[in-house]
Amino acid sequence: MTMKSEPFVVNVGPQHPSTHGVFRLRLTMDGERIVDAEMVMGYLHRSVEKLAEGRTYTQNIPFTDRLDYLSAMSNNLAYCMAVEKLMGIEVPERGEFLRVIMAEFQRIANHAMAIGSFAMECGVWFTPLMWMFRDREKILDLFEMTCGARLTTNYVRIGGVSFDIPPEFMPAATALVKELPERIAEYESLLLENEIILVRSRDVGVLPPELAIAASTSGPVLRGSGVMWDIRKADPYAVYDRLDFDIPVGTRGDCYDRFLVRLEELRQSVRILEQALDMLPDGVASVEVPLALRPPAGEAYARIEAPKGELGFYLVSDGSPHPQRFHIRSPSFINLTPLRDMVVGLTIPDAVVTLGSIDIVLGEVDR
Amino acid sequence: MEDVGSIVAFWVLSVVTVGAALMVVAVRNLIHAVLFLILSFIGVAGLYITLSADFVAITQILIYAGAISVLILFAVMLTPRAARDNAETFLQLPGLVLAALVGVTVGAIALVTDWNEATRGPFSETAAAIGEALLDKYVLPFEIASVILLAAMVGAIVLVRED
Amino acid sequence: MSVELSHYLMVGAILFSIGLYVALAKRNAVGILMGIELMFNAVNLTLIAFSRFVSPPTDVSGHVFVVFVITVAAAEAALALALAMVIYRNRETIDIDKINLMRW
Amino acid sequence: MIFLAEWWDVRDLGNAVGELLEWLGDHGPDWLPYTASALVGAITIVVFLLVSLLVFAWLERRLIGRIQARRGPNRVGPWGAFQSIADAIKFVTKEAITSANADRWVFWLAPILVVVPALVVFAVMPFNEGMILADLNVGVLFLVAVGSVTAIPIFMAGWSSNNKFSLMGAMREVAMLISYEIPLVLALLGVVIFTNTMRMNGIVGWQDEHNTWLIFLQPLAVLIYFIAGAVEINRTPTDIAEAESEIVAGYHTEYSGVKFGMFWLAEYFAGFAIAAIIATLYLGGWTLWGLEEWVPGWMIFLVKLYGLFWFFIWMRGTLPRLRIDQLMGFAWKALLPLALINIFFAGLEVLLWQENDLAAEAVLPGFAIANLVLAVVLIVAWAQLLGRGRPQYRPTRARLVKELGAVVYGEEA
Repeated sequence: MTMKSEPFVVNVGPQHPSTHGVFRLRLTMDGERIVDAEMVMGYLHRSVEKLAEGRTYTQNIPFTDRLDYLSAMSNNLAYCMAVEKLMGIEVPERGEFLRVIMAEFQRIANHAMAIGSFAMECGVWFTPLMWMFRDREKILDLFEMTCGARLTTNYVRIGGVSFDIPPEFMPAATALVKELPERIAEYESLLLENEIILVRSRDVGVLPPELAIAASTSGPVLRGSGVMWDIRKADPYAVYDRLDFDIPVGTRGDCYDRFLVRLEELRQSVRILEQALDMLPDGVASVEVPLALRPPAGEAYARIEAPKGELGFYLVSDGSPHPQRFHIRSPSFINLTPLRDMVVGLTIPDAVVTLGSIDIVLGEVDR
Repeated sequence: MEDVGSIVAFWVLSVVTVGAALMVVAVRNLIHAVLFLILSFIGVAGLYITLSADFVAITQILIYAGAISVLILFAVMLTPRAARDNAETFLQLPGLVLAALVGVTVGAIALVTDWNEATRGPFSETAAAIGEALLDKYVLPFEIASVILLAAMVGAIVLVRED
Repeated sequence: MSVELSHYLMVGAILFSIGLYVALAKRNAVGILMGIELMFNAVNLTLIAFSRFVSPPTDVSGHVFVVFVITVAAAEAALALALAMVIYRNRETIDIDKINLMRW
Repeated sequence: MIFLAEWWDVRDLGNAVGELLEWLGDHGPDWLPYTASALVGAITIVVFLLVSLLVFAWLERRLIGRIQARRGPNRVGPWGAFQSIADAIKFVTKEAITSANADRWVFWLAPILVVVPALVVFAVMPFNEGMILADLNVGVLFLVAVGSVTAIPIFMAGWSSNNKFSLMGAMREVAMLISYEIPLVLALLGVVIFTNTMRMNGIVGWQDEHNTWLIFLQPLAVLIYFIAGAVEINRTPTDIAEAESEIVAGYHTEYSGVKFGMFWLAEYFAGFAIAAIIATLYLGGWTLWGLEEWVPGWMIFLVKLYGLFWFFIWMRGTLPRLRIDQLMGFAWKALLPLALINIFFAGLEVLLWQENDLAAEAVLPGFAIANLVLAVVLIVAWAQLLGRGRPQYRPTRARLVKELGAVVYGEEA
């Protein structure tokens, strides 16, 4: 004998504290249980892909800052790699190292936000987020030191980076890298062994590896499901093949595993940073390229392991200074696609935790 | 009970109690009816206090206003929106007549009968006396009441269990 | 002017008849339950009033009875609401007019 | 207790009020002292609560700022101390919106009624021997009854808002309140069993007389009461009913301006009320082993109250929130059985003590140790019984790999 209840619809978003922006999740509920979930996107659509077709290749770099505004460095990097592939430009070694350093700092900053907001979703009252902000601020200070901007850096340029690092960068960066393991241990003591986080996220929002692969998810979401996959190893770019690091994977594919993977990636990023800062060669950081680039006609796809997953830029050139086609494979958007299968059968609190564990940025989802 | 306080309290509380009970009949929205019912319960608790029955008054608030009304609210919320009106059946008129007759009869008996009122003061403290009575003179009913509660609990769970 | 036993008995009588009317005439099963609760309250009030005005000062039998009534009322409310739920599940209504399986 | 019992004795402000009432009784009509005492008591309680609120609304933000490695409000006045006043002005001046399809009467009534239970609790709270508005002989029961009524204004608020999130929050709150009331009552029952009275001053007096606090005799009950109380007052981390990340703001989603301010007020008042109850029933109230003869008792009481409130602030800054079904399961599966066992042992101990006519000094330390051991054993055993030892509830770490390609899904970490 089951309860005959009328299904009702709950709109989580677009104005909701835990949708990370203006995402809308339309949940059809049967009592407490979610029976259907519909994702409504596009509230933040800015037509980036079309706009980019009207601008030169160099002018497009600032657009990429505003996609995933929490990891602008990685976006710059992926886009510039695509243009370099199109043009056949070789980046100097120092430039590649600087790119890796910035990308890994950006990864730490992004994961700090992701873990902090995931903890918020689990109901902590801002404390982890604020602690994470503390370290993220230091990383943003480094960015500001280097290129003058904190969030929308516009640092990585075609052929290298915009500026070489200032002299005060190295001491500050080394000090921060020394300090970070201690901080990460602190977060682990606050969050990893927290029984409430454990019961809230363990076996919640399970994403089996078959589904994760079928939905072509990437990044921590895919690794949380136990699939060993990382573009830094699978298709090494920049100088990642010369650095020693491990890939964390989960074994259950639940929210807790995704959280664990991110937490461990913080450590691995610190490892990479230690090596990269140590190995940073002298020389020039970038090659001169003309402002109005005219790549030969053709197409190129470059991908990196952005903090949120595989970030790819697909460019088609017709020989003019503007890209004919500018496509973004944004990890947030694609990681979001299996959300329906993850939340059906759960309750609203679980759905919110699941959404938080995917780590989306709406700027990238809606583009 | 001749002091001003008791008289004012009695009249205010009676008006609140009876008025709220009438509103239970009158309002069209079932939730409003439940809220007025709660007000009526609290009014009755106030009347108990004027009768110096402090333990019973607190129990009244605890059980009626705090538990039974919440149960009723839950039941209302678990039923569909369409079933939340407070309308009358075809028995409205006979019901009204019967209720009026009962009211008049009981009222008349209450007024006419000589109740042999003892001239005595209010209770000083009832909680301890009730406790002693429950475990001494009325120990059997007390046990039976607990068995009833247990049976009701088991029965309610069995009735609404989903399997 | 003073407050006498009969005042309380009158309040009890009025409350009882209102409860009776609600229990008899309301169409909603929950409404009927509310009427029954009102009648319980009326009876309790009468018991307490008698206990205050009639019985000897050491005797709290009236109070004890009210405690029992409240106990039983709680049990009754839980059961009646469970019944209403079951009726609603099976017949998708708690309208008493439509619950007429048992005819004479 | 050597009270000078003069009106100017600040150690017990009740003396001055008593003096005033006596004078009024001599010089005015019969009803005047009653009315005056009610008025004085009510005004004192409201003023005390509002002042505490103004201080703590600021202090909490500063303390949580400390916990969160930031500064907290520091702009309005010295160290930001007038922040709460600025907040209050903001609450009052903002528009109190009533949404179009709201049930107007209920919607307006709920924020007013929600403050009442928390205020009324302080009527039976002894700030000092004479500083109590109504020393009911069913004081403890009164606390429970008032606590149980809190559910109704909250339901009214959630239901009348005509908003799904509000209604969900309200139903959660109601379900939680009735679940947590049972362990709460059982925890208080232990106190009554030991002290043999439900009068608040009587309980304080008992603790004073036996030179002990009931927290030592009832450690498990204090823990249960603290958890259940935290749930009742509905603050983070047990703010299921207004879980910000899930259901926006729960039952007060639709409230703004001064109406929202009332809910905010009620939350703090309820927090003070729970802290005051714990301070009185378990921590000896206004007594402190003789110090109350030199320091005003109400100051001792307030120190205890604020100290306990600090625990709520600390919890708010630290813990995540459980899911509603987990929190309900915790009440029924963990707190309720533990509370029942606790009651059983408390009854057994008191029986042993009373029947054998033992000296209090001899038995109470023994009971304290026994109950502490019992509490620890029970908590550990119950956690094991409920499966906290299962591998899925153990924190794991991500597995580290060097090579790509394989899938490790389903393997034990």
